[in-house]
This record gives sequence, C-alpha cells and structure tokens, in this order.
Amino acid sequence: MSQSNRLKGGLIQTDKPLNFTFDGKSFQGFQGDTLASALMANGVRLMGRSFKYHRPRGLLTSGSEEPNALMELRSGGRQEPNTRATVAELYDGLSAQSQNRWPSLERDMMAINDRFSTFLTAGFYYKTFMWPKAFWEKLYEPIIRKAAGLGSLTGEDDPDLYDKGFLHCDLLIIGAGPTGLSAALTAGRAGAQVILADEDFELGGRLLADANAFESRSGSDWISEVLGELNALPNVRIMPRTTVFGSYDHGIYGAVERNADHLATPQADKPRQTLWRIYSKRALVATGAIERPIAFENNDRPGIMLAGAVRAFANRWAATPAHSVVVFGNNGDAHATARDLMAKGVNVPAIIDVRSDAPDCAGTEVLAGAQIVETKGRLGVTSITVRLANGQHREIACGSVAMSGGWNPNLGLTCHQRGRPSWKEDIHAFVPSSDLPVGQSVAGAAAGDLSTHQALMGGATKAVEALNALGVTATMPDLPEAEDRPVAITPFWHVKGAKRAWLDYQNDVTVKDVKLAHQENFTSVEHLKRYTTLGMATDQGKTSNLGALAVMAELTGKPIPETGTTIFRPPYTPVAMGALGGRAVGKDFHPTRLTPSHTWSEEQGAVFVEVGNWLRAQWFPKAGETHWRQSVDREVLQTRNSVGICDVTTLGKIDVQGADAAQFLNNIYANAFAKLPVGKVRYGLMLREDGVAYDDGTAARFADDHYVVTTTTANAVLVYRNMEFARQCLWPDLDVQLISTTEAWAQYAVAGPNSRKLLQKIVDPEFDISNEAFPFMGCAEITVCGGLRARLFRISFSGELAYEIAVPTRYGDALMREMMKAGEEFDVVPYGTEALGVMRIEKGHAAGNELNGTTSALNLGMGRMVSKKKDCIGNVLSERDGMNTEDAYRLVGIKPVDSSATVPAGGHLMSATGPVDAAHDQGYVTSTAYSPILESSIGLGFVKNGAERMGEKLRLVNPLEGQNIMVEIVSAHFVDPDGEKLRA
Amino acid sequence: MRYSALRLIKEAVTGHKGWTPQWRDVAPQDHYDYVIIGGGGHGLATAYYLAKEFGGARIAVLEKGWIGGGNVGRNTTIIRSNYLLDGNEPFYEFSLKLWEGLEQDLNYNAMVSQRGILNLVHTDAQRDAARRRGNAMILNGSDAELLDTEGVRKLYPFLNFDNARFPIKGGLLHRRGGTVRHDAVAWGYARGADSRGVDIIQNCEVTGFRIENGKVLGVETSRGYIGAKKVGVSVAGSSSRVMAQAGMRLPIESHVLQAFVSEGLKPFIPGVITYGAGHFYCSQSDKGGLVFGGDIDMYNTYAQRGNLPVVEDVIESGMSLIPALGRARLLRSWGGIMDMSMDGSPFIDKTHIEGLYFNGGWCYGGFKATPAAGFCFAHLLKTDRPHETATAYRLDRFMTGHMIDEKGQGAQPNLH
Amino acid sequence: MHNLKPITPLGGATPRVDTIGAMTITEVVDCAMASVAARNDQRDAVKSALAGKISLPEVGLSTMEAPYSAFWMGMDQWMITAPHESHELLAQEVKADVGDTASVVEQTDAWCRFDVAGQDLCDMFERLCNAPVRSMAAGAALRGTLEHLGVFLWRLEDTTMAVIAPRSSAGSLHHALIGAAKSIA
Amino acid sequence: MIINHPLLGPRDAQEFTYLGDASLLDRPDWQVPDAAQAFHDYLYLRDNPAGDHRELWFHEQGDRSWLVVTRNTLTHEILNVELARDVAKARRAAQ
Repeated sequence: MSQSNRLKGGLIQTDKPLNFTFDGKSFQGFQGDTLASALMANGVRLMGRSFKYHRPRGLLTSGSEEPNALMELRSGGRQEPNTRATVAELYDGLSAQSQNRWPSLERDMMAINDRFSTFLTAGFYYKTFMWPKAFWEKLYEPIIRKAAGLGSLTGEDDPDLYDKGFLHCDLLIIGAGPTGLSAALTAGRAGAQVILADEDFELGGRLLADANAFESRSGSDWISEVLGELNALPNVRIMPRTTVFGSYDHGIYGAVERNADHLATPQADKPRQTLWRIYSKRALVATGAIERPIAFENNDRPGIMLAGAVRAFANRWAATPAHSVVVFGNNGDAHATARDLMAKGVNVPAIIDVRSDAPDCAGTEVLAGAQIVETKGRLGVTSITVRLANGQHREIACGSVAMSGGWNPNLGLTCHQRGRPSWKEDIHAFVPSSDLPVGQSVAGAAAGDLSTHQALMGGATKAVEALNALGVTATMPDLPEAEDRPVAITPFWHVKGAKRAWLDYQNDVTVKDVKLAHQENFTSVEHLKRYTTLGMATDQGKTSNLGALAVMAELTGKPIPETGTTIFRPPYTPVAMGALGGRAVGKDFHPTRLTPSHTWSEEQGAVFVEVGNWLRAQWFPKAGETHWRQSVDREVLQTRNSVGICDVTTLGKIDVQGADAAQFLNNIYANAFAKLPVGKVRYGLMLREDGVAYDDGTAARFADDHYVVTTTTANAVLVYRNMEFARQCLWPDLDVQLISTTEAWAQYAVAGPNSRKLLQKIVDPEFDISNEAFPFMGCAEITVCGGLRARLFRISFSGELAYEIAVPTRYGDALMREMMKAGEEFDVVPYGTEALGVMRIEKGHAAGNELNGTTSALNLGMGRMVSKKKDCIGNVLSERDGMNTEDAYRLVGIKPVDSSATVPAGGHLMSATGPVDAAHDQGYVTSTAYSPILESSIGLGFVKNGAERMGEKLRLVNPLEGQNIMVEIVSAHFVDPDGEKLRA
Repeated sequence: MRYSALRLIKEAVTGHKGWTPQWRDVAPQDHYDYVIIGGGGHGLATAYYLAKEFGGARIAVLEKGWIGGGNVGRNTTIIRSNYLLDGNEPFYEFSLKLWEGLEQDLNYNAMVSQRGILNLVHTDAQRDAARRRGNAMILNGSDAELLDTEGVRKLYPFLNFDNARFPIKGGLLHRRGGTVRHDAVAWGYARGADSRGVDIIQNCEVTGFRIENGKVLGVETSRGYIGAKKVGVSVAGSSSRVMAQAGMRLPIESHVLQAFVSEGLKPFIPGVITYGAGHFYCSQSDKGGLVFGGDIDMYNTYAQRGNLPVVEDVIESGMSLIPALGRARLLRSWGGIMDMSMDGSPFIDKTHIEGLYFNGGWCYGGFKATPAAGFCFAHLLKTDRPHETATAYRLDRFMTGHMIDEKGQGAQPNLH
Repeated sequence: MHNLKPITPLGGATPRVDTIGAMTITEVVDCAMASVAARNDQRDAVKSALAGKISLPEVGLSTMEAPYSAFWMGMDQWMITAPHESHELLAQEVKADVGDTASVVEQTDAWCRFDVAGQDLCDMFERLCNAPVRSMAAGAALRGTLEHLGVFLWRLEDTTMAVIAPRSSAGSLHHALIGAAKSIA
Repeated sequence: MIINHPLLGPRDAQEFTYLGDASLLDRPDWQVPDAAQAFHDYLYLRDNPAGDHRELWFHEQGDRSWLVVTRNTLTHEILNVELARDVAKARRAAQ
C-alpha cells in the first residue's frame, strides 16, 4: 500500500522517506511523521483493541492524550509496551506491533467479550465468581488475569542508559504553543533564565495544526522567527521532546526529556531519556486544551476521531484518515476542521451540528440540529446514520467522523497539588482556579482562553507578571494579529437513547455504565471512577472524564461543578520507569565503599560481602579449601593460636573535642565517661531516649579535651547524627566539636597471643607497648614503620590479646602488607567478617543481631552499666515496668546437647517438655556460629529470665526448616569468661 | 439483594433494571447506640461486625466525604500475616482468616487472591531475622517457607540475580498472603452493614464531641448534633485531628505514603515481592497494572500527595531489583495519610473518656488489618473488653513500657 | 622516614587522569586537609590566630592564599588545605596556631578529590547534582549530594570544579563522573 | 521541597534528614519527681497539627546544622527557618 491517504503540504519532509513496519507489514513514511500519521497516510485505520471488549480501535487523537492507538515498539529488552503511536516519532527501521489481541489485530478471539457485553457491565465481577469458594483463585482469576493488561514486557533487562539532572530557572514555561512561545519571547528578551519545554519534537503546539491562526502570516513562519530569536539568547533553554510531568512542592517540576526515542537505539554511552528536576522560581502552564468526544451509538469505530486531531493530521502531517470525512460537533471550532479538510481536497459530505442555529459552511452541507444515532463498519467506520432536526434519518457514507464536543483546558499540572478547578460557563469546561501550586500561573487555552489572540496575549502578560514578581522588568513584545473567534458552543455530551455510547475508549466505559453506577449509588465521582474504571486507563481520562461527569450530573440533577472532578495526579503522561531509575541500577544502585585493604584482599582471593554500602572481606579461601567453613575455621584457629589481622576501618569513628567533651560523652553514653583517664579506652553503650540499646563501641581519650568515639559499622551515620542532635539541640551550651574521621584512618584489628610480638616489629621502638606500659584498654598516638603517625588501641572484640592500629588511609594498604610480612614468622592470618563473627560469638559480644532495636541494657546483661547518677539519654525511660519484668529477656549462650547438631539463628526456644507454640515461647536465637575451638555449633540468644536459667535444657525449634533439638543454656562467654587472655 | 451469577444473568437479560443501591443514603437520626466516626474500611467493618456479630443495636457510620475514600481506597492492596511479635501476629492471622472467608460472608467478590508474598533477603543477618519471623508465624498458626536463591529464581526468574548491588540470598515466602481489590472491601462492608440496618451517612464531618463529666454524649457534626451511647473513632490519618477535639494528644504522627501504578501490562509478576535492600514492593493487579510502593516521604503532612525524591527512590529500588521495568511506564502516583504510631503498631482501646473508643495508629498496615480491626473494635465497643487477639494494642503501652516495635526503630514514627 | 607507599583513593600508585570530550577528570592526592572548628564563642580568636596563614572565608565561600586554601564547612567550621607533599602534618601545624581556640582534626585521607575541568563543566554537573552550578562563582564552595554521595563542590575556576567525597567511595564517584562526562561528550 | 537555610539560602530538602516535632528540643529534667511521665509525654505524645508545625530537620548532607522549620502540613509552605542551636540556647536562657 503506498501512502494513499497522504495529502499535499504539511510539515513533513517528503524528501526524507523512512521505512517502518507495523505487525510485520512494511510501510513508508517521512521525516516529521509520527507513527500515527505515517500509518494514517498509509490508509491504516485499525491500530489496537480496547481493554475489556476487545473492540477494534483506531486513532482518536493526534497527541499524548491518545487512548486507543497503543503499540509495542522495538523488541527484546528494548520492547516498550503501550506506546502511543501519536507521540512515537517515526525513524527509519521502526518496528511496531499491535497488542492485546490474539491471534491477530484483525481477528481477535477475545472480541468474543463484546458479544457478552450485556453481562460484563460495570462492576459485574463484584457480584459473581464467589462460588465455589476455591474457584476464584483456581479458575476465575487465572482466566481474568490472562486477559489482563495491554502490551507486554519481555522480562529482559532494559539495556539503555538513563540520566538524571537538575536545572534551575527563573521561569519555566510548559508548552511551546502560541502561549508558551509568546511568554518565552517576553521573558527571554527581559534577560530572565528561561526554560521552554514541550512534549512534542516540533515546537508550536496548535499553530502547527491550525491553518489560519494568524490573520496575515503562516503559523510556522512565526514559529521559526520566534525560535530563531530564542535560540540566540543564552538565557533561554529550549527543550523539545520534554514532558513536564509533575508539579511538586516549592516550584520543583519533574520533566522527562526523550533524548533517543526517535532513534533506533541511543548512541553508545548516551542516555535514552533524561529525568530533569527543574527548580523554578516561577512557572507558566501553557499546556493548551484537549478536545472532548461526544458519546453516541457505536462512536468507537476506527475512523471516528476528534475533529482537532483530524485537522492536525491534515495540516501538519498531510494525512487524512479517509477521503470522505463527516464532521460532527456542537461548536464553531468543528467547522474549522471541515474547512481545512476541504482546502486540502478531502471530501466533507456534511457537518452535523447539534446546534439548531449552526452557521453555514461554504463547500458542504451543515445539518443543523442533527445528531449521529448509529455508525457502521466492522473494523472501521463506513457509514453513519444521522437523525435530522426534523426527526428523519439519513445514512451518510464516510471513512471517518471528526467530532468535537468542545475543548477542555489541560489542567493536570495545575491540580497536582490538589487544587480544585472551577467551572467556566462560557466554554463549558473546568479551568484552573486560584489554588495553583506556589509560583505557578496559567495562560492561553490551559486557562480557558481558547483563541490564538488570547493565547499570545495571555502568555506574554503572565510572563511579565511572573518576572515582575521576581523583580525583573519585562515588557510585552509585538505579537502578530491572530484569530480571536469567540467560543460558540452549546453543551452537548451524549446522544440520548444510545444503547452503547463510549465515554472511555480504552477501558470500554459507556454511558450505560455510568447509569448503572448511579443506580447502585456510586454517585460520588470517585465512586463512579472506581466502580466503572472510568479514567483509569493509560490516558487517565483526559478525553473521557468530563463526559462521564456530565452524564452523572444529568442523572443526579446537579450541575457539573457540584458533581465534582477526580483528582489529577502526577505524572501528566506515563513516564518510563527507566528514567526515574536513572543510573542507580544494577551494581550502581548504591555507592560502593571499599576498605583500605581492598586491593590487597582482592589479590589474596578474598570473598567479599556487602555490609551496608561497604564491601568487606568475608573470608580468605586458600588453595584446597572447598567450603567456606574450612577457611573460616582456619582463620579462627590461627588467630586464637597465634595472630590474625582484620580490616575494621568500617567501624564509625567520630572525633570529639572541646572543653566539655567529657561531659558530653557522659550525656550520650549510658555508662559513665567523665572520669576516663587520658590514654585509656572504655566500652560504651548508647541508648535511645526510650531506653533501648541502639549502639555500642568505644571511646578513647587522647587528651583532656579530645576523645575518639567508635560506632558499629551499621550505625556510624546514625550515631553521628544523634551526637549532633545532642550537641546542638539538647546541650547547646556545652563546648564540643564533632567530626567524622571514619575514612581518614585505615584501622586493623591485630588479635591473638602473638599480636603484641607482631606489632612490636611495626611500632617504632621508642613506644613501649609491653603489657605493663600499655595495658588492656590503653590507647596512644604513636609512630610506625619508621615515623608514620598512627594510633594504637588495646581493645579486643575476639577475646584474645588484641589491638587495633590505625594509620592515615593512604598508607593502609602498605601497612597491611608490612604487617603480613612482619607476621610471617608467627604464621599470621588475615581474617574476614565471618571469623570476626565467630570469635565475637565465642566471646559473647553483642552485635547487630542482638542490638536489634528492641533490646535494653538489661536484656543484654548490661543493666548495671546504665548509670542512675547522671543525666544520660535513655536512663529515665529504661526504668519502665514493662522493660524490667522478672521474665525479661536475657542474653545467654546456647549449646546443643548433641554437639553434632547445628543451632539455627532465628530458632525459637520452648521448654523441654511443654507445648510448642507461640504462647509458650521462651526466647529466640540471635546469632550462631560453628566454634572450631569448642568443636560445636554455638549460639547467642535471648531467653526469658535467662540469667537465672544457666544449665537448663530447652527445646530449640525451627519449624520453618523442620528442626527440633535440645540445647543447654550457658554463659554467653564461651571462651575465656574471666578475660585472662585480654589482659595477658 | 443477593449477588450471584444467576442474578447477574437475570439482570443482563432484563436490562439491568433491578440492581438496587449497594448502600442507602440516609439522613442522620438524633441518637444512636453506636456512632462510628470514619467511613473507611475499618469504620465500615466495625459497623458490619457490630451489627452482625453483636447484633441488635442502632448504629451509624459518619463519613466526612465519601465512603472508602481514605486509605482503603488508596493502598497497595496487600494482605498478609507475616508479623514477628506476639502482640501482632495472632491479630494479623485472625485477620487473614477473616479475609479467607470474606467474600462468602459479605456476598461480595472483593477478589481476595492469595498469590503469595515473598520478602527477599540479601544478607545473612536478614536471613536470621527472616527465620525468626517465619518461625514465629508458624508457631502462631500462620504459614511460612524459607527459600534460597534458587527457590526465589524459580518464582521470579526476571529479578536481578546476576548483576545486583545487593545479591538475593533467598526469601521468606508467605503463601497465604496476597492481594484484595481494595475498593470492593469498603463497598462490600458498606453493603453488608447497610443491609443489617446500619446508617451510612456520607458528607457528615464530625466537628466536636459533647463530653460531660468525663463521659461522651454524642458528636457535633456538619449535619447537626448526633447523640450516642458509645462513639468509636476510626479515622486513620485524621486520628490526631479528631481526637484533639476530645482534648487528647496521641502517640501518632501523620505522614504520607505514596503508591504507584504502571500502565497495564500482560501478566508479569505473579505474587507480591518486597525488596530487602531498597524501598520497593510490588504486585500486579488483575487489570495488569504493576502496583508498587516504598517508603513514606519522611515528614509530617496532611497533604495527600508526595514529592519526587521518594518517587525516584522507590523506582530506583524497583529498577535495581527488576531491570526489565525500565521499559514499563509509571501511570499514576498518589498519596495517602498514614497515622504513624510511635512503635509502628496500632491501638484498639478505650480512652480515659467514658464511651469514647479509639482505633488507629495503623501506619501503613491498616488495609490488611481491616477485617480483624473491625471485628476487634466492634468487640471492644460492645463488651468493653479487648478481643483476645488485640490485647496488646493499648494506648498506655508507652507509659508502661510494653512497646510492640516490629522494626526496632523506637519512637521515630517515620522509620516504622 | 617511613617507607610505606601510599595508594590513591582509586587504589592506584599514581593519580588517575581521564579526558573525555572537552572534560578532564583528575584524581588529586596532593592535598592535605585539616578541619578547624571554633570552640564556643572563639570564632574571632580562631580567625586572628590563623590570620598569618589564611583568612577564613564566610558562608559558602573559600579563600586561596598559596600554599593554603580554606573553604567553609559549617557553622564556625572550616576546612584548610595545603599541598600534601609539603604539609602532610597540616593538622598539627594548624593546631599549633589555634591552640585552645579551636578543635583541629586531620581530614586528609577522609576524602578523595577529583578536579573536573573543561568548558562543558555546567552541562556535566547539572547531570550530577542539584547545586546551582551555573550561578556558582569561582571560589564558591558548598556541600551537597552527588549520585547518592555527600560531597563538597568547590568551584576553583570558571571551568574547574573540585569534587571532594568520602574516600571509600572514590570508585563510585569516579564512575559517576565518567558516566556524566560521556553523556555530554 | 526547598528549605531556606538561614545561613546557606535555599537548599533541597533531600539534603536533610527529618526528625519531627520541635518539642523534642524540650527534653525534661531527669531529676524531677515525675520524670517518667515527663519523659513519656516528651518522647511519645505529639500535637500532630494539620497546619503550622514546628519541626526539626538536620542538614546532614550540607552544613550539618539542625534546623527548626515552621511548615504548614496541609500546604507544605515553609514559614520560618531557624538554627536549632539558637532556639535551644534561647529556651535555656529563658528558663
């Protein structure tokens, strides 16, 4: 088929042909075409199927409000469902498929639904499918689900890149029709920072679609003049292919720029789309208006379109849906379509105008006071039946109906912050009311000013006002003489007596459905929408909501504005999720934090694990080790028997200085800190104000006015934040300064009986780190390796004689290598987080699994640490009765009676002989490990009154995995309970 | 009128002329035995169970707008009983059991669909926590299965297994969890309550309480004074506002939770999945839309709308879990106001004012609780005793130190 | 002198330089940093104590008086920088100047720094962060977020921006910078 | 949202961490006889107004100052922004 419906003229470039396919069939269009205009030019009317009844569907509109012509574009990971052909820019090689039909668009078996439409009324499913009970999920729902949806995803990963960015401007102008262009000209000349965004690839809006907007010049001529000037202004950013989709607080707008959707694939390393967050001081909504259909019998056949859309196809794209087009309307604007079509040589057999006083139109017959009462044509309209003013019927053959029920201002962005529009009687439509988002104004057709003259003037006037409010002087530009026809409209929503007259084309909501909703008391507009699914399709009711509202108003006897409007919600048009995801996908979902020994660990073949955003070495497999347990057991044993090294840089480190630093720590820790001597470290427990323990760590005192606090890896940010809160908000008079030094220092735990010997080879000889000179819980600023500044702490998480040593991070890699070399003679081993975990469980140290946000100091066995003699966060509320019951959880050790059994973390404890159910729960296991020292699986857990139950046997159940074993409650300190090793 | 396939056929052939209003619009009477404030899911369910289970009283539901217009009409439709703590799990399991018989009970197809809900785990610690939770669920009579990575892959092959920042290490599967057609829940309860004589009064805003000598006598409304023996407040995001009229301050903040739906897609996601490494959960409706959500917007608000950063956060999470989502489009976003409590758990309790009862603090867990919350609140209103599955939901629990803190976040409502 | 060999934030022995289109992204390691926070009511004292070295800038600004520079970090808090090679012990040096009027903390290795230079600087940064890059004058310094990272942005010149981010995230930051540079190249 | 920081000017709310009601500045005296009740009311009870709300925001990704922001919870309009430390100091001085 050659382009049988192509007309002369238009804004397409006929010297640039483009080949494309639709459902496997090859076609040709031109640069400047949309997929819709190219299909139309090729005589294709059938483009889709409706959702519920699978009725044949063709184009209704020429823009982003299109409900019918939805297609899948591209294939594989790039397959994009539900693409509106009206906004898909044609490119060479484009391949589109129809969707929601089987086996083909022409012969869709699901169209059988249409035969049963009398049963499938609004909400029918709420009234049936209830018996037998099991059948809903087994039978009915699977059938319904199979039919659900429109287009499909392939499930393959989207291969394209998406960018996100931020723009700032004085004035954001949304829409580049006559209103937006005139505003941009005004603001651009005034020197303001202007962004002009339009969803279309061609700027000009309705000027591109209307032949006679200006009195004495062509629209495109003026557009290029204006764009020429704007392009030359450095303060104006013109953004075609950019949909401003949402209005958010304080002048922030969301916009998506389609950088590469007009190409077969994006260029390498370039984004397919970009999400822009536009920070505007002022915004002007110049989004025009959307035409509304008229509901009449079988008004949904392909070829029945909005009149303005037919006009746009003819004028801009030189395409016509048919060679014979009937116009049906209730307003003067519909006549313009007839005139433009005739000027392009399209036959217009008649204008059917419901107004009894409709004016004549040269070149065609105007049937005043007439209505369309029936249409024919299985896959596209072939004829209509008209009821004339005198009651007689006349059948008119045609390939298309161009209908117009009037124009609705395009309100979306004006209502995103829950503003309610108001009713404008002269155009019979809702217009924005005064409760606009802050900084926003509206002009042109979007404000209900429908003539070109009003658009130009409105745009410029509102731009001047917006800039004046910012203190920028702007003046009105010279604007061309433009048409200023008054809106001549008689409200007309639906032809009475129709059996099936569509309101929502995609979701198949008809006038009858609205009547049924009313009958069943779903009269609130929100009930109407939810009960009938009106306006819930991909077009969000842009062409359907008002018509349904008008029908409901008729039924309730209330005026339309009292009947209400549904709420406009972002996005204005559907936005690709990829654009909202941006670059934060795959491995880049979150930043990755690497430890100072990362490179070295990689060289050792370490297995890494995600700990928050950090990657930490989990264990270091050696040749011959086939199971992670072998590596971990080895690391534990070698550490406990000699010495091991672990990168603990990830622990939070907060530098606390100031004259009142000691007092400050006293306030934020549950235990006392004021009297900690310089050169000493103390374990500290932090409570939330509700008395629950939330973090622990150490504080080392380097000077009277200088501490370094450590936190757990997970809570580093939270603790730092809370300390700032305490400093600025709770004790603002204290002299304290805080800063994080987590990343400034590479810190390693050196643990095991030979740790001192190893460190003595590293630490410069002038520093005595003997047990006497540098006892347990000591800290000092030292130098290592011949003069590098370092910090040494004698603290232990493993229960061994142990130290933590810190150097400036850039030297962390080198220090690790030096220590490994120095430790060769002791058979030093690097250990990862698994071995770290095993050793802390063996030692009975609480960690994240125990500090789970519900456990108090009492639960953790540290109740006595909470000072009652000072003001500290959490001590008052920790005394509440419910947190101090006799059977309160206590941290205990758990050992299987049969040492070959494995203790599951997350298992629940029951009495040895009693019932196994929630009511008899005695506690739960928090952390488990295999202890190579004890040669047994062990665990930590919380048991009711556990401190008094040492030696008791309990039943540990894990019904989730079918486990049920006997365990013994023991001290949590499995190894070295008296701490002799630590102090050795 | 009873609904059935037969009835549908009969109406179809007679032009659907016989369908009657699903509930009546009535004018308020002067006095009721029970006035329920709030015509959302909870309020309507409360009225329904009061009328059905505890019989014989004069009951009114007062709704300031249109029924079902609050969170029951703007949630992500998930039902589940996968809670950890003793104070919660029996209640939610009771609720799930009520869901399982709801349609037959109400004679209304709310499309209760037990498609399974899968909580993904990404770390060993998460797996430990999932095991503890799964065991608690089973010990409370619910169901749970612990899946490994391969088990997850079988159900959801298109998740990001190979290039993930936070690899999927398994998941806790709760097969009886699923989704429900949310609006239908409100309408079904409304219809059921209405047919048992409950007056559902729309466009009737409560503007004050009449309280004398520590006892509530009735409520002032935009449609005049209405006397009541007992008043139950069940107004979700408006809890603080309404209870302030009775002079009470609550351990509640109001926050907005955004929810999202994609364009309709052919079946893609069979059940409900929640991401353990980002803020994202998702299911697919019977119409084909992906219904998803994530975190709240973090600041106190009564504006039923959110901001872009959370939209991005949720979709970044979604994209990182399901890379194929890039080609699907976001169709609509909306926001509901959540009554976030100080420990993330709700209240069903008497107040210190005689005759005034409170049901609230549901955070974003209110929808799944609808049947049990209605049942238990009705039980409390009728008997003055908490239902056995709702004994922990006391207003004074922060004074006594009996918090029910599933997430372990403490008195920070926006983190629950 | 110790013999420990430093590595760069990206893990290399020498700093990395990437040129993409008009943009050059340089890993900067020769930058010692020390934070200075005035003790209560000592702001003026700190300023005069440091007057011989560097004048401390006002909110949102920086000062550059070779070999020292300083930028504003927060209320009564500044970051002082100097070449690492000659001022590795900058914190000690500064502390000696300010005494008890301020808390001084070595910050050198807490951060990684990339200097991004080229005429498309603004195009590149508006894809990365919400800072109003087009209105940031040379010398302006602010702290904000960039691809989920907390960073300092320091406009050294019209066409040069220093990005200073937590050192452990250097790889992720670099990846983001490269991605944005390619996007606009 | 955009918060007009008293030192830095307009900054995106994304850089901030939200805490909640500014009454959290008014931490009770731990030694009063009814301290438990006072701390309960301080920590748990909220006015939660639909209207102007004084609340604490932390400029975590900025200058790390805590701010008291007065914001309308119905419209999100921000009416006033103060440094929390100044507010807290003023209250202490007033006591």
